[in-house]
Amino acid sequence: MTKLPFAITLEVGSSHANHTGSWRVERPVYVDRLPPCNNACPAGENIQQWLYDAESGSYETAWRQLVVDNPFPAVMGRICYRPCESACNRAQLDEAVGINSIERFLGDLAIERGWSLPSPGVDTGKRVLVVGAGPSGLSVAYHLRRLGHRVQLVDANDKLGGMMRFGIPAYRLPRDILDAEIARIVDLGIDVQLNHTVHDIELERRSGGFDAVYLGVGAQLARRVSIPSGDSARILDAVSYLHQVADDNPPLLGRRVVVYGGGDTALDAARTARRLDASDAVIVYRRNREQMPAHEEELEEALKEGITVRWLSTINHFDGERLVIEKMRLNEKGFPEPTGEFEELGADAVVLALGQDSDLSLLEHVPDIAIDDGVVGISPAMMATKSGIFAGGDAVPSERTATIAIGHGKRAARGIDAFLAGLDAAELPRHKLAEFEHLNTWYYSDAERTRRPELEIARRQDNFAEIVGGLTEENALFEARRCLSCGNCFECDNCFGVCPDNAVFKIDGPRHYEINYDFCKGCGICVSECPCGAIEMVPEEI
Amino acid sequence: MTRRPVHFYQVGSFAVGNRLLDEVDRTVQSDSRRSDSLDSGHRACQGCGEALGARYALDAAMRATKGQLIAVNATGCLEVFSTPYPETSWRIAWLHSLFGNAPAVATGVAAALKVKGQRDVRVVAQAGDGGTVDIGFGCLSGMFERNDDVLFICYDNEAYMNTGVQRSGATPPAARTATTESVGPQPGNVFGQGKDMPRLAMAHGIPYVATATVADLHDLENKVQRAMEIHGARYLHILVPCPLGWGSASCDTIKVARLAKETGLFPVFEAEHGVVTAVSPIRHLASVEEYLSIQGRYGHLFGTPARPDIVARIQQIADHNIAHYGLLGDTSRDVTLAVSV
Amino acid sequence: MFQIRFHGRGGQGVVTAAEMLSVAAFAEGKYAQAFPSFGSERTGAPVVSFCRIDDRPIRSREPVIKPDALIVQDMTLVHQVDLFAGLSSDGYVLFNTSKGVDELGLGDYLDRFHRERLLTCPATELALEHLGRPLPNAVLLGGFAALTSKVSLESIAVAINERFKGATAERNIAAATAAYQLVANEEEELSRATSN
Amino acid sequence: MAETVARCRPEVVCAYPISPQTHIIEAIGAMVKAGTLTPCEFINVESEFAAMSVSIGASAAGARAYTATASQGLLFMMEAVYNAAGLGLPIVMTLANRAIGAPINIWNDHSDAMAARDTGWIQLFAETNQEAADLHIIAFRLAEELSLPVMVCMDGFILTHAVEGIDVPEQGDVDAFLPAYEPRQVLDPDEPISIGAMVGPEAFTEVRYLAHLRQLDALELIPALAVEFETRFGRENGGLLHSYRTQDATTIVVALGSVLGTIKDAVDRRRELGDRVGVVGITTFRPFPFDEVRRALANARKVVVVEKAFSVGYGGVLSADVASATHDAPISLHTVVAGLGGRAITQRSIETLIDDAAQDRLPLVTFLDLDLDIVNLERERMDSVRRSGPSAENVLAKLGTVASRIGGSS
Repeated sequence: MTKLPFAITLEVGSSHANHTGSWRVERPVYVDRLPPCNNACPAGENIQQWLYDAESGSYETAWRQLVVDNPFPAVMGRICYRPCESACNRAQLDEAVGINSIERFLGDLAIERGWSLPSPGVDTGKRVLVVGAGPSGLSVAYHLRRLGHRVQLVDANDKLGGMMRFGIPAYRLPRDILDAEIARIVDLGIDVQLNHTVHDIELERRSGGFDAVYLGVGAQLARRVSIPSGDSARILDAVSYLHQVADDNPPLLGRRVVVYGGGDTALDAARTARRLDASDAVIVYRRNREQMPAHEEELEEALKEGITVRWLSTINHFDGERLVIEKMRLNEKGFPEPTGEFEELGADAVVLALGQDSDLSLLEHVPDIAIDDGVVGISPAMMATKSGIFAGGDAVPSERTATIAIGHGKRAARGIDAFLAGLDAAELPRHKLAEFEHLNTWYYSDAERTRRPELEIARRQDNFAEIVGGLTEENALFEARRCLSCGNCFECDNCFGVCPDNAVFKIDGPRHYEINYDFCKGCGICVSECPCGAIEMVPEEI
Repeated sequence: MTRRPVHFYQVGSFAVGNRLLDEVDRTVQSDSRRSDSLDSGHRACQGCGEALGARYALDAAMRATKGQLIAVNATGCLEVFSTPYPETSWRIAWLHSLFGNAPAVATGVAAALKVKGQRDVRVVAQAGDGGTVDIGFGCLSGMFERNDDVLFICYDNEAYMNTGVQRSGATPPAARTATTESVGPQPGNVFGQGKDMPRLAMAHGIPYVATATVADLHDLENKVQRAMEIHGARYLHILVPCPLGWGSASCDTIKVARLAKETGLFPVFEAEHGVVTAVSPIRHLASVEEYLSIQGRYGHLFGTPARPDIVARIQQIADHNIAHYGLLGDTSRDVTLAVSV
Repeated sequence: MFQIRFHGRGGQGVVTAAEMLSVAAFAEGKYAQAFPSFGSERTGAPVVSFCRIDDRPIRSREPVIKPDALIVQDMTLVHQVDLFAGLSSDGYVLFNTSKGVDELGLGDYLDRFHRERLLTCPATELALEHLGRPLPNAVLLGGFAALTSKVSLESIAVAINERFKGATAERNIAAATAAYQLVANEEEELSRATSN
Repeated sequence: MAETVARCRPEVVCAYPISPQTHIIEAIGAMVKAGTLTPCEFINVESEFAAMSVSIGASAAGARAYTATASQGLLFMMEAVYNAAGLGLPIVMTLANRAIGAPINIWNDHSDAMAARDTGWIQLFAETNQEAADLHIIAFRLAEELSLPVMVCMDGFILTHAVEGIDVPEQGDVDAFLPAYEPRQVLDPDEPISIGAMVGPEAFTEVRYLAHLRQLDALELIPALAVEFETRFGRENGGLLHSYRTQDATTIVVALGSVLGTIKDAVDRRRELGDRVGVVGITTFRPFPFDEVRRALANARKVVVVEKAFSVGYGGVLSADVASATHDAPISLHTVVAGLGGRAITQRSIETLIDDAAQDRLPLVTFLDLDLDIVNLERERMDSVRRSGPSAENVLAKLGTVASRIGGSS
């Protein structure tokens, strides 16, 4: 019994007896939404999470989070076409977060500090044959090892890396970086067999007694067209051209090189030629710029480097000295048609970059396999046959980028793991997407994107020095902190601070906060003022 | 570990706190050990801006005085919803006397403390706009004129909400209240009336006058902190949206307050001894329409017939404030913090 | 005398509902009285209001302690407040919900009442449908008329017309009529069920 | 006066100028400025409303608070006067009794005190300046023991402006009689509480009844304090009421305040002529000492209540209390309304009405020294012309100079 005067004087804390939660018709609930970057990443990286770690300067934690999905941060930080950044919500605010540059920063730091990948899982005794040591093959090998399976990795070349090594020029991907990240994977205990071409997969599997097989044979066969030409005419394909360059015995093409095609490979070929003996490199493409399949930024770089493009043109004849091209026009359907107008160019060599096909001859004796349009048909778990042949990378129906190939490897590893356990691969549930409308962007300070330093044009001639530099630690931290953490709490304390009923509490643990529904009146301010949309209102159960 | 400045961009200093900010750069409200001066269980409406403003201000004052605080409260919503027998939501020493006398009561408390030599105990008086600009004005003016050692805080929700949303001397033009209905050729409250209370306070030449909103905690708390560093009469005018009286969504309370500032309709500034010393610049300039159209009390300006003419007049007021206070200044609000390298 | 207690939340028009019902009764030449319960509660807080209907002048001014009927405007209150306090075993209850009474999870608590006098009415849905706003109070009166037949639907309409203007009034009447039908049907089904 | 209040060591003193209390406050202000009264905060407020409000704040914060007012001032602070009592704050206030306008009138009567009758304050009436001074010492002690505010009523001008020697109690004695203020509830940051809650129907009656009980407690405490006061200061002052020559008196005059002196003289005169008359002076008007009054008037047959206020359309205010105190006694009770707005009450007039009472000539309600000619004239005027104008001014016009008539009807 209080000794205070009755009624007019009250003791503190007494209002806790009044449970205003009874006023509530909707309740706020903490949620995790799927950030658009994660959603867009072909390699299935948890980008938001590793940026969250990077923001606090815990780079190793960030890197470890990153390699859970992708063992090639340093490589991807250079050659990925970054669908994550195209999807980034921040683009609607000022500019997308430089995710790729931070990935590269982490990748390079890991190499510099010699961080090693997580050790292999407990041995399952299962053995898997992986054909092709490109991005998808290396990725699947990595993930299989982590699951405890033994891996035999075979490749027809004398080095690992596939197109990362033989397709992508060094000025985009320095070899020491590639070697370092590949070595880390191999160190997990992968049996590597180089210079070994698999002719009959079934035979190979039986002889080796493998429990499952993964095909990451890529697409090495260059498509050719017959160009009327004299015998002396120097015509070769981009794939072998870049391959030879990568092998350090570049063929001599002369001063004037014409590249035929409109893909990234065409640009790589032209830019490579420019760095070798070609004083002028011209791309001939039968459609216009809008229709060019190559990535815009690659074209930009090429043009900066002095490469010229003949739009709406086809090669009509090449006699080794002079190249005759025919102008095209687009019909109403948008297809190119011949115009009958011709033009001459001086040219010493023509490089054909008209796309590649996969060499699937090794599948001839496999019964129940579906090969369609030159690629292997697969299930969502990347399974090609019930017998346990899986496939990924350029050899399956999909866009052909290294990032996608790496994602294939991860997905296939999961599929193979399930297959070896005699299960069906389970699709992992996905959170609802975190959209721009879910954010309260007021709380994010204005911050321009930081650009990576670039090698100026003059210093790009006649060498393969890397063009794009890395970020300093300060810049990387800055860039990481531009992340809006879409749909995932980053402990800004807003909900804790803006509750008019003091019904939000801080707790230790992944959730950070808890709502006391005894007092929450359901006003919804915490939801409106959550910068990243990590709270939502749900109707009360009646 | 070497310390060097790194721009902190993610949420900068705009959010309540942030795991990456140094304690000193976070708000009092981000601290689990804040005093919760106004505690759970009060009977304010859902999304009450006054409940927020009161806790923000008094928690900050509690930190500034190391808990040596006494609060005096005028009659009004805040008093009614916080202390209906047998429950009080106040965790601090608190006294309610009457509607119109909070400043004088606070003067009495301050005098008693002075006599008893308790210099470390400080006094805050709080009232709504009615208790400040109308019925409490006489006592407030006297308190200012005598420069009594009291921080007076006005929680301005621009009408008498406790009694059912009647017009006060702080009700803005065109706003609908129970006594300024949205009918006739000039619906809502008339133009050219009401009191610019911060200016009136400044006219007394008191050491400190400031305005703030519940939308910017850092700003609000800094001002309370500053006020508590000064002795003598101080005045803090906080805009606290009222979902009930303004006809805004309960979840929009802070948004509405933010727009009031970002339109220029509610200039946020500081003044010492009658002279404006600082303004909080507009960060993302907004049109008054954006602010008015989410409030039911201005619904008659956007219904049929719409009244763009009246909206334009209100925009003029905002534009005047922007020009008068120079509200379009630099907005960089970077915070320096240490990182290990 | 017939006494009704309305349960709702501050801001849901609980008092208005009681007033409209009294006007409806008045329109039928009955004597009626409506009054709120004042408190320091604010928007969203549980509140009650009362209505009395009689054929003789009503003198009593005491709060309704033994109601003959309850109108529950907000189902979130069902487990929050002592809803059925003082309700006699042959009392009526109208719940604002799209569920059926048996789905309310009140279990055998309701056994002491006449089942056919406990009905539900999706008033909020009807209000959203007709008014576009979740204001169930006038709508429920339609349901109340069907449940208790203490007032006619016509009189409810009169009361609504007195309270609201133009389109708002019409829409409310439409919604109340719909509510009346739904509840009437519900009653029929029950009586059929019991008769078989 | 001020000297005595000062010796009660008030810690916060504030007031707003209004005659006739002003000079008390001025004197205290001077003492504070001179440093002879310390520690004490003297605050010049902007209104009586603020004066009482400042006192409320100071008292709630644990300081001994004092203020003074009169007439209109009391009415202007009335909301806060009720509040102080409701909060149970032991504020002491001097009320220099004065009439309430309109017509504006700065002279003495008891209208202001009667307006505050139901505020919940204890009201003590002083007969002399000595008693007025002494009552303040008792008032602080009483207020602080009961947590109730006390109003010391002293007749404006008649006492406040009368120059007469009184002895100011020794500081040591005052300190011994009046210990330092120990509040029952105080604003303390280290033990926070909320004072001034909103109380609904569920508890308001109890709060009010508790206040009533505390006032009834005062009926016990006041006599005890009077005894203690007498033993310490050697003066009989305070208490509930004082009877003068009432034993064997068949006619007893009852009154409040300074008029008692004049009445006593009249009584002595009548005693010499053989009339059996006595006087009962009521010191404690609220709480009203029903039992004591009944006992004091037990033997009387006629009771004449002389009071300086009345309830328009009703009659005597004090009379009503006396009547209910003596409802079961065979007494004929007469109300004499006297001294309104400062009109002098002469011994002769008193003797006349004692005589009239004795001769059964005294009506139930009498307005002492009422000039009926003026009243009748004004009534005729009002009946004859619609726009008859303000009565007050008309009456003044009739009278010519005011001073010449202070002495009452000739």
